[in-house]
Parts: sequence; structure tokens; C-alpha cells
Amino acid sequence: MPTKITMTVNGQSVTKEVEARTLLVHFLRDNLQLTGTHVGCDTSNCGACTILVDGNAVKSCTMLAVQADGSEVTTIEGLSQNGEMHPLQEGFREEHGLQCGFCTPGMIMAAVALLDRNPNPSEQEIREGLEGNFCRCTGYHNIVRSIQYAAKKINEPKKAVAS
Amino acid sequence: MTNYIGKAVKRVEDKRFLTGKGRYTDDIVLPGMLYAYIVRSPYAHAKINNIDTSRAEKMDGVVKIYTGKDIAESGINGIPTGWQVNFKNGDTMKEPPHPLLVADKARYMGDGVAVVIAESREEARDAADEIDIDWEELPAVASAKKATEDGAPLVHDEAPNNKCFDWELGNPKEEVDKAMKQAHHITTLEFTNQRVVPNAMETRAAIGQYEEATGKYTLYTTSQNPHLTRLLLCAFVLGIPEHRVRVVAPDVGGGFGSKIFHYAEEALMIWCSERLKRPVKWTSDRSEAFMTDAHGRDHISKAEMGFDKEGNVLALRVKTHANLGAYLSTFAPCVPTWLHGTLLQGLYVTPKINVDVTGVFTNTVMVDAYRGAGRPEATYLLERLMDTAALEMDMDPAELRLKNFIPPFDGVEQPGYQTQVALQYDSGNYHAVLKRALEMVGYEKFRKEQAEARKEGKLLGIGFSTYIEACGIAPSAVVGALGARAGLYEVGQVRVQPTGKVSVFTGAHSHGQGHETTFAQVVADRLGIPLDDVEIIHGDSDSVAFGMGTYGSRSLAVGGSAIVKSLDKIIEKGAKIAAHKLEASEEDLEFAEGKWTVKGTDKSIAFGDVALTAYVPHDYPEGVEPGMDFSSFYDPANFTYPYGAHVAIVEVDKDTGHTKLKRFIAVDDVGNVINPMIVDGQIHGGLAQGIGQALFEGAMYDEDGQLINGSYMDYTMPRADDLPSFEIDRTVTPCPHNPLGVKGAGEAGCIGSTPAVVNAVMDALRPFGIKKDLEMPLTPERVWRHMQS
Amino acid sequence: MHLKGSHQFNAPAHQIFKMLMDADTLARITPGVSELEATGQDTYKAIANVKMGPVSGSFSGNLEVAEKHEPESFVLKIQQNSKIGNVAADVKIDLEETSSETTRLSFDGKARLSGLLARTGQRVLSGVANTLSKQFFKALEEELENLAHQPA
Amino acid sequence: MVTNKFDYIRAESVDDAITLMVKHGMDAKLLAGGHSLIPAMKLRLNAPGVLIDIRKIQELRYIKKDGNKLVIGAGATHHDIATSELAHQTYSMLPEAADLIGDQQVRNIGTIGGSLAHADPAADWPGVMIAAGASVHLKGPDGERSVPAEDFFTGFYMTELQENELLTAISIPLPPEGTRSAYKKFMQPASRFAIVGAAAAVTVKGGKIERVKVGINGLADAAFAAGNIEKALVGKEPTEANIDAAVEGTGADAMVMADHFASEEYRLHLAKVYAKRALMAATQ
Repeated sequence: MPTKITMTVNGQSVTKEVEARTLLVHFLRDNLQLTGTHVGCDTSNCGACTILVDGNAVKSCTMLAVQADGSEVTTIEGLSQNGEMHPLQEGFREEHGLQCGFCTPGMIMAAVALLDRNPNPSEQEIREGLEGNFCRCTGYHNIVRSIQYAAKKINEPKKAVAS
Repeated sequence: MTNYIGKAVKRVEDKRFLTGKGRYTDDIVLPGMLYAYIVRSPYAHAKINNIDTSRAEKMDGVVKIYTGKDIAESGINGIPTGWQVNFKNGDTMKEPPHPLLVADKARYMGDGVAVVIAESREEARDAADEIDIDWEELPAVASAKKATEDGAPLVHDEAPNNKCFDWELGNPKEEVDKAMKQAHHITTLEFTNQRVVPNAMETRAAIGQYEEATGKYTLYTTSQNPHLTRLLLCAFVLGIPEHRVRVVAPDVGGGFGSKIFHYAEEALMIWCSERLKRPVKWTSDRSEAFMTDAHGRDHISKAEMGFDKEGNVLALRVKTHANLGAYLSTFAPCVPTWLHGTLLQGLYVTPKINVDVTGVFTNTVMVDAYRGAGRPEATYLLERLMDTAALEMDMDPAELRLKNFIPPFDGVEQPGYQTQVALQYDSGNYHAVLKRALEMVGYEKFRKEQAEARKEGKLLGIGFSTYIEACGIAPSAVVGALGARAGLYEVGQVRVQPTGKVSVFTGAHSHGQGHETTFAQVVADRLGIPLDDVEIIHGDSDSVAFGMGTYGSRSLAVGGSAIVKSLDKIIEKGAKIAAHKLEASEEDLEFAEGKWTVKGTDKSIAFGDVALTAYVPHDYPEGVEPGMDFSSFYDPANFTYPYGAHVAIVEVDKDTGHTKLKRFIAVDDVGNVINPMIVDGQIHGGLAQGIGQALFEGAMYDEDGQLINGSYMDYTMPRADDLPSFEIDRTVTPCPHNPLGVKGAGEAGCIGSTPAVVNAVMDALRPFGIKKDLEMPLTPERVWRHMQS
Repeated sequence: MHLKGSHQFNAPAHQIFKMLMDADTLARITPGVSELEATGQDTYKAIANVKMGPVSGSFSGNLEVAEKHEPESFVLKIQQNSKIGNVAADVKIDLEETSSETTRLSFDGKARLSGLLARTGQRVLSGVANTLSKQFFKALEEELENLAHQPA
Repeated sequence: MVTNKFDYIRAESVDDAITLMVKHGMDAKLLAGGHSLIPAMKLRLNAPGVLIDIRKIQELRYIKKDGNKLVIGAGATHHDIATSELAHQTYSMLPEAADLIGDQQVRNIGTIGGSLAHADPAADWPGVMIAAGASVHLKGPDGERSVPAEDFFTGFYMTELQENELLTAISIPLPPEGTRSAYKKFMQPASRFAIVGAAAAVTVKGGKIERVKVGINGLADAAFAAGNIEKALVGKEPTEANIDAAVEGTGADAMVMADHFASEEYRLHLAKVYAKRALMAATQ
């Protein structure tokens, strides 16, 4: 029995009919063609499917689309603003925080939430903050650097933007 | 600025990945696409008495269900292997059929039995639950050693004692035995190099698309090796015409070896699509991936190393049982033999070496190349022997290595080093990497700290590992003689467009390695044009002439060299055109900074103008063809031989046995470096995987052949907080036989790191006596038990 | 998976043995078993529903009582299949009279799991086994108590 | 990755949820955070016909002081507790344990009520609740009742919750002055559930231990109170030697679990080590 759901995804309101069992990640990928959110496991460990729901990082493979009815959802596709990369996207590029790119969207979304709560994390706090995200390519070394890069950029006085 | 080689150029591929616009196989949706779900054996070994699909066929959305019987009746050959290793007595290795779906009997937990094809993923999954299979469970065997014992269950009736082959390399056994007799000290280790699961973050997926109107087949697949997949698919499995088959490996989310091989699902999707006249997609779940992706390692070895009084190595004797799994995967026979036995010289002047390997079938998923493939196993064996010998002989493990290293040679002035096990090393200065690593670690200071810590009851340990690997696989004639059923050259095509922009087609495949950047750097640098004017195209058999894929750290050494060959041809032809336009002779021209200049003058013509002339040949040299497009096949003269020294420092919790990796130092020599940022990244990733094997990872089959840790709830993947920041450096000894002087960096980290960590734990446990039979992964309980014993 | 446990009952061995040989009683006290139907001498068809935390499955298969040595011991052979995996177990049950009115029941055996259960259930298996055996012992105790309270 | 089919109903209130449970009976499951249930359903280890979603019931999501008690609504997420100043002031082991559950994504969604009702023996909350002397509040069609945490966990995934009952809140008596607490956990490296977790709450007065409560999870099929420690330590000085002696025998009469990560023997050893670590952290 399909259910009608409405949510705001990357700033746009969408209304669709879904089966109750449709996972949020499948809803994003199949119904909205937002294939940047990936599925890396089936036990809620790897974090490749991490997105923001109402500002909180969640694993979209462990949430039903119907549970997100009425929510505000942000995926990797909604992160850049006005064609400008988010400091984390920039950081991952500058510090070579990605290789195959598969874990990257989930990793970045988890990092967005991490910096949101702790704008000045230590290396250890970054490493612990990423416990819900697996990367098999980078050994995490450059991911940590990428997040440090972004933290620095976010915390810089906004004079560059103002001028 | 067009000087790109050696610069940490930011990756050109990143933008799409960072914005969620990567295009992986499962992202692709084709019109009219159907979805496949594969029903798999829950048993490691079982007869299929009957399959009843009648209820499932009536389920909503089900289009068709095929079983192993349908496959058998259509007369399809199974999946072949790409390498032949014969028995010592000359008999051909056992190569039992490997059907796309089994009809009579399942031979490992996960063996495909039936495929349900439905209008949606959900409907295919629902219907699969309604298939009734009458199984008759048979006794199973999972251990390579047990499988060879008399009376063990037989995986294939045609392979007595489950032996696929037995194989020997090195000096005659009698010579080695004789040398051992003269040894002052012999260090012996018996251990398992455990089975690990590659776990690329993207699971495998395949879409088969057959278009009736054109007779064309397209396979989208998560492959490191699209052309080889096409060749195997067409020539061996389905017998379909290769010129009508296109294999596309789009963005691929990591491979680490597991995506080199041609898998049954790829052929199955094409076969189903041909019958149903609609595209069919299969995407593996992670649980399915654990059961069906080829695993790595799984050697049971006995290794003995003999030393004289001064600690000089006299001889090495190795006996290995290598688990191959239930069927032969693409490179399976090659990994424990030619990629393992040949590396047992290591960095040492061991005068006598004999290695004996038995390849064994078991009721487990296939075992094949995993990052390093054979070389990590060889390195683990040697480096555990070295540290253990040092402990037993009360010598310093670093000193023992320095004493036994092969002296430096550059492969130009001094010849390459001929080993006892078939290979000839290209160039190396092994003392330099270890000395640099010791310096970085602050070795003397550490030993003092360690002594202090021990007084306080703290368990600090340091472990070493030095390694060499054979990469840049490989000279075709050599590998052909060793049993490869294909050549191992690479193809590089450079197409200069009329406006001077350059499209480069490579048979190497990038799935994280950054070819689109590194290769573009090589091209832009050589042609003296902006990086942005170069596009690297890979992974599509319709675009690229041919290719042997990416594995064995071969892309730049072999694939890059093929591109360089084509670039040379472009520059040579360009010179003819330039000479004509400049009214000078070719010999008077020089090519630099993207232009041909008449030596000693300011008369020049830019690359772009020459390109345009080649395509608009109004005023053109006689006898020269229009256009600028060259393809080259590069077949290397030898393997390349990266090497390095790794050092781990650990602290073991005395109460729990938990190991904390505190520092990891790696000094690698991968030859010349095109993009240091990318090389560093490759090293980091390899280190994490090697450390993972030492401390966390290991596939566990119980004695009934059930994989009992087939999910991330039970199989430990290294996480960010399990690892320290890595301290890495390198030395540069160029490869003397390829035009770029590169050796390869993809596997280095994974090869050197595992034994360093294990050795460090053993060193930490030194106050409890000399511990050597601790099995990987070094779980807290195992370490704790050692402290109790 | 190794299955092992023991419990002391306030009843003589022959009484417990008899009770365990009775299909109706066995169906009542075996956790999850909803149906036990005799298919021959000491062989049964069994249907079980196991609901425990994250796992819920309907099993069906056979149960056989073998190597009977009344009243000391017997072997329970169980084969149960389900969509989430299959279980095969051989469990030896020993009844040792510790006094004229008390008996120690011990079991020792092996359960072999296959499929999804084997692959994903390792973390929970020994807990499941512990709880199931606790439930079994408790139910058997209650059954014995009921019997004791019934007029002879 | 595809669950069986089911119907989904979002409950608007606690009473609504209870009515729905009564209506749908055994076929229904409550969906709180869903981080245990949904993965099991994706693997088809479980297939309820109806899911009653209680995640959005606002009346369940709070952390407040009520008289001499800290009351945590069942819908409070692990993250809510990890960042609650009130929880920290009451027992520092509350945010300490919350922070060790899963990962940030899990903590954002997973709820304390869901975790306690699920009663995974390797979960962290049961041991902490026992050490805190908490009571679990339940509401069903026949009214409300409360059960001491110590009695609530009855077995593997089994609790005192009866059919159609909903766990609504946890109340924790405010500890006497001089009380400190800690939660220490030895993680299963893959899942990061506890192989052994030990929560300790210790009240020291005049240099002597006046009250001590230790809850152990992960070791046995249900979390339990380590009575041996309590007996051994009350009235004693909180010295390392006394603690060493007190943790001997921890879990000796428990039905200890074993798996390929940790044998019975090792788990028992860890129980002692972690009980000691928690006690040391709460006293030194």
C-alpha cells in the first residue's frame, strides 16, 4: 500500500508515493535520482549512505522514507552553494581525502555534522567522530587532513567573503 | 607553466566525486531495465535434489527464473582461469568446470543456484524467498591443509586429495637441505597467513544489455579490467562475437584486486538479457559480497631459515598450502606460485632457497589476488623469520637485516640482481630505506624509552619489515612461459584533436588511483601543453583499443609507458609538419615548452598550430598522412621492483591484550614519482589494509565451511580511530628499463606493513619470553592468552 | 556451536526420562516449538517459531530421539530449516540421579548453523542458546511441579 | 537490503501507540530509532507485518529533573543524553556511556527507550541503569507501572515488558553527595557493541565507601548487578587493593556468553578488569 510523503530535499519540496518498506537511501537514489548517496553495507556500519535529516547526520539505509516524511533532507548534491564548493568539499580535494570516491559523500556529510557540533576538533576527535564511516582507500590519513583544512577555513574570519 | 611531472597536482576527477556526480554501475538505470536476485547455497557443500520455482514464478513482477539446469542445458562453458600451473611431474593442473549457476551440487556457501528476474529489486527479492530447494548436505572442508589429508571431502571428484597442482621453485631441495645442515641456527615458523576479504566500499554490480535490433551486447560492470572481462566472456564463456560486445567499467568504487577477475554474474546478466531482450541489473549486497567476492591470502606455511654464527642467512626452505577456494578464479593459480615463490629472496643475499607450494581446492569462496597478491605473503614469511631469528639469536633486528641486504645496484652501471627464485631485480639501495626509517623512528631513543617502560610494566614494542615486490606486470613472453594465458602489455593511444586538445585512451583502469590526473600530467608535461587540455579516457572497450587493466601496481609503469611511446610518435610526426611549416630541416628543430623551434633562432611553431595543420593539411609535407593519432602497445622488458622499510611501534594493554598502534613509519622506494600527493595516498591506503590484516581482519570459516563473520558486525574493518597518522618518506631509485623510471606504488603499503605490526607486538611481548606462534589477526584475546601461557 | 549446560531437578531420573519421551510434553516445554507430530518410532516432524530480539523465524524439520538408554541418556537429533538459515544439532542428554529424589540433567552437543544465521548471527548465538536452555529448564521444572501437585 | 512488506503507522501519542499495539497484536513491532530492527529486517531476519513508529512522539523526548529524580523520556536519543548537562550532573557515566554507543549517526537516531526495550545483552544502557538504581516506567492498556532496572532485564533480548506495553521513561534517583560514577567498555572491534561493559556508581563518605553499585553488560545473556562487589566494598576504603579483591569472582555465577571474539574465560577476565577500571575511575 503506497504512502504519500512530502519532504524538503536540498531545499526543494518533493512529494512522492512510496511503499512503506522503501529505505530513505533508495528513495533518494531511485525516486529522486540523487545517486551521490551510496549503499556500502546492509548492517548500518559503513556510513556511505550518510545524509543530514533535520540537520543531523543519519544513515539513510537505516531509515525508512516514510520516517522522513515532513523532514528537511540534505545530501551531497545539496552541499555546494551557488556553484561554490563547501569548505569540506574543497578540503577533500586540497588534501587528497578521496581516492575511489565511493565513501566520500557519506564521509563528507558525516564531517559536516562533526564540524557543526565541534568546529575546532583535535585529530583524535576527528578520528573518533568518523567511527561510523569506513574508507578502504585512504587509510583515513588524508581524510583527517581534509577535515582539518575545512575546520580552519570555516573558522577563519569571514573577511575574505565580505570584501 | 607546463612542467607537471613530480608536482602534487590536485586531482581532476575529484569534482564529480565531491559533488555526488560520480557514476558507478549501480547508479545506471536503463530504459526497461529488469532486476536480478541470485539465490545462493546456504551450505558449503550440498547436492541439489530438486528446485521448485513454481510458487515464485507466480509472484508479482516476476519475469523469469533460471536455474543451473537452464544454464547447463544451454551448453555454456563455465568461467575459465587465466593462468596454468602444472604439477611437478608435468601433469596439467586440475581445472574443474565453474558454471555460472550450479545444477547438481553447490561447492561453497554462496554458490549461485538460481536467478530471479523481476520488474523491481523488491519483487525479485520477494520471489527468491518462495523458491524451494531440496538440499542434501555433504561433508565439507575449509582448511587447505585438512583438504589434502586422506579421507577429506572432495570438492571436485576429478581432483584427488583436492590438489589443483603442486609446484616448486628455487635451488634443488637437496642443496637447500645441505646448506641447512651447516647452519649454526635455524629459525622455524609454522603459521597461517589468514584469509582476508578485500571489501572495496562499492559492492560488485553488473548490468547486461542486449539489443536485438543491432545484435550488440553491453556489459556495465564494476571491473578493474574491462577488456579482459570482454575477452573471457566472448572467447570462453558465452561464445558471443567480441566485436559486438562492449564492456564498460564506469566509476568503480575501489577494487584492491577483487574486481580484476571475470565473475559469473557478469556473464549471467548478459545471458539473461539476451534471452529476455531487456537490460538486467544485479547489485550485490554487502552480505553477498562477503560470500562471493574472491578473498585474499589464506596460506598455511612452514618456513625455515638457516643462519651462520655471524647471522648471515645461509638458506631458506618453505612449504606452503595455498587455499584456492572451490573454483579457480582468473589469477588464482598464479598468486601463491609466481607472485609468492619468486619473492622469497626478499632483500637478502640468501644463497639457497627452495619453495614448495600445493594449490588446494576447498569448500570456500574463490581465493585470488588481493592488494599485493602473493607478495605480502612472501614478505610476511621472510620478515617474521627475520625478527624471530634476531630474538632467538639475541641480535638487533635492524642490524640483522642490514647485514644480509643485497648491496646497492642501479641496474645501469651495475647489473640487475639475479635471485635464486627466477627474478632479476632492476635497481635498488636497500640499506638506504632502512637507515632512513631508523632515523625517522629515533631508534636508539626508542629502545631507551622501551626499557624504561618495561620497568614500569608497560608493554611497548617495535617491529620491522623490509620488502621488495615485483610490479609492472609484466613481460608477456616471460609470463607466457610461466603459464599466463594472456599477454600482459598495455595499450596507450594519444589522439591530438585539430585544436590541439588531447584525448588519451588507456587500457589501464582507474578506480581510485587517479589516472585521470597522473597520466594527464605525463602527457601535458611531454607535450608542453596545459593539463586542462588533456583528457584521459579509460574503462570502455568501445573507446579504447585494448587493455589489460589495473592491478599489480602496473598502470603507470606499463600503461604510462605505452602512452609515452605514443607521445614520442606524436612528437616525431609533429616535427615533420613543423619542419615543413618553418621551412627548416627536422634535425634543426627542438621540441620544448609546447613548440618546435629552429635551434638558435626565435622561429617556432606551437603544438596547436601543428595539430591544426595535421587536420587541415593544405600546406603539408609530402608523404605524410594527415591527422595526429597514435596507438602503442608497450610490453615491458622486466618487472619493476619497488621496495621499502616499515617500522611499527605498538603498546599492548597488559590487562586485556589490546594492541594500540602508536606510530607507523614507512620509507618506500617506488622509483620516480609523477604525483607525490597521489603516491602518498596510495601508500596510506595500503598501510591501513596491511595493518588491518595484522590486527583486525580475517574471514572465518567454521569446519562445515560456513563463513561465520560475513558482515561488518563481525568482520573488523579498520576505522579512523584504530589508526595513527602515518609518517612516510621515500627514496628514489629510478627503474632503469621503462621510459618514466617508475616502479609502482599501489601495493607497497599493504606488503610491508603487516609483518612490521606483528613483529612489534612480539617485541612488546618480549618480557613474556619469545613468542612466535601467535596467529593473525592479533586479537586482544589471542595476545592475552599468550601472556598467560 | 557448542551446546552445554546442566540443571538439577527434584525428581527421579526415570520420571524425567519418561516426560522427555512424551511428544506432547516435549512440545510444551521446548522453547519455540509449536507443533510436534510423530512420524514414526522416535521420529517427529517439528515446527518451531523463534522470536528473539532482532531475529524472528519459522522453522520446520525433523526431530529424532536416538541411542536411548532409559533412564540414563539419549541423543536428540534435530534438523530445522527456515528462510533465514538452517540448524542441525546433535545433543546428548544425560540424567544422573544425585539422590533418590534429585536428578542432574546435563546436555552436551553441537549445533551447526548454515546460511544467513551462520553468517550474521554469531554475536548472538551463544546468548540465544543460553536463554533457550534456561527456558527449557524452567519449563521442565514447572512441568515436574505440576505433576507433583496432581493427585496420583 | 530489501525488507519484507509491512504496513507503517505513525503513532501520535503514547496512548495512540498502545491502542495500535492492542489492535495489531503480535504482528506489530514498535519502531523507535530502528537501528536494531531495520538492519535485521533488511537481512530478513525479522519480518513484522506492522511497524508502529513512535519516534516522533514529542511527549517521550525529554530529560528533566522531577523532585529528587532525573527522568529521561524513552524517546531521548543517545545524543540528547550525551550532551545533557542535567544528565552529566546526575551521573557522569550517563553521557559517558551515551558517547560510546555506536557512532554519531546512530546516536542521533537511537533512543534510550528503544535500547532498553530491545535488551541486547551487549548494549551499554542496561549496565548503566542498574548501577544508577534506575526504574523503568511502562505503560500498557491496563495502566502504568515501574520496574527496577535490576529486575527488568530477564534474558537474551528479554525484559519484563508485557505484550502491548510501552516503555515510557526511566527515572534515576539523584545520588547522595559524594557519589561519582564511570562507565568503561571493552568493545567488540567490528560492531563496537560491548564485549564487556561495567558501570560503577560509588558514594564515598569519610574516606569509606558507603554505597556502591556495579552493573555489568555484555558478559551474560542479560545485564546484571555485580552483588559480589557491593558486598565486598561497602564500609571499606576505596583503595586499589580493596577494589582488586572486590572484583574477584565477578560474573562467577552468570551464564557467560562466548563467541569468536571472546571466549567465556576471556570475558570473565575482562569483567574483572573493567569492573576495576570503572571503580577506579569513580573513586580515584
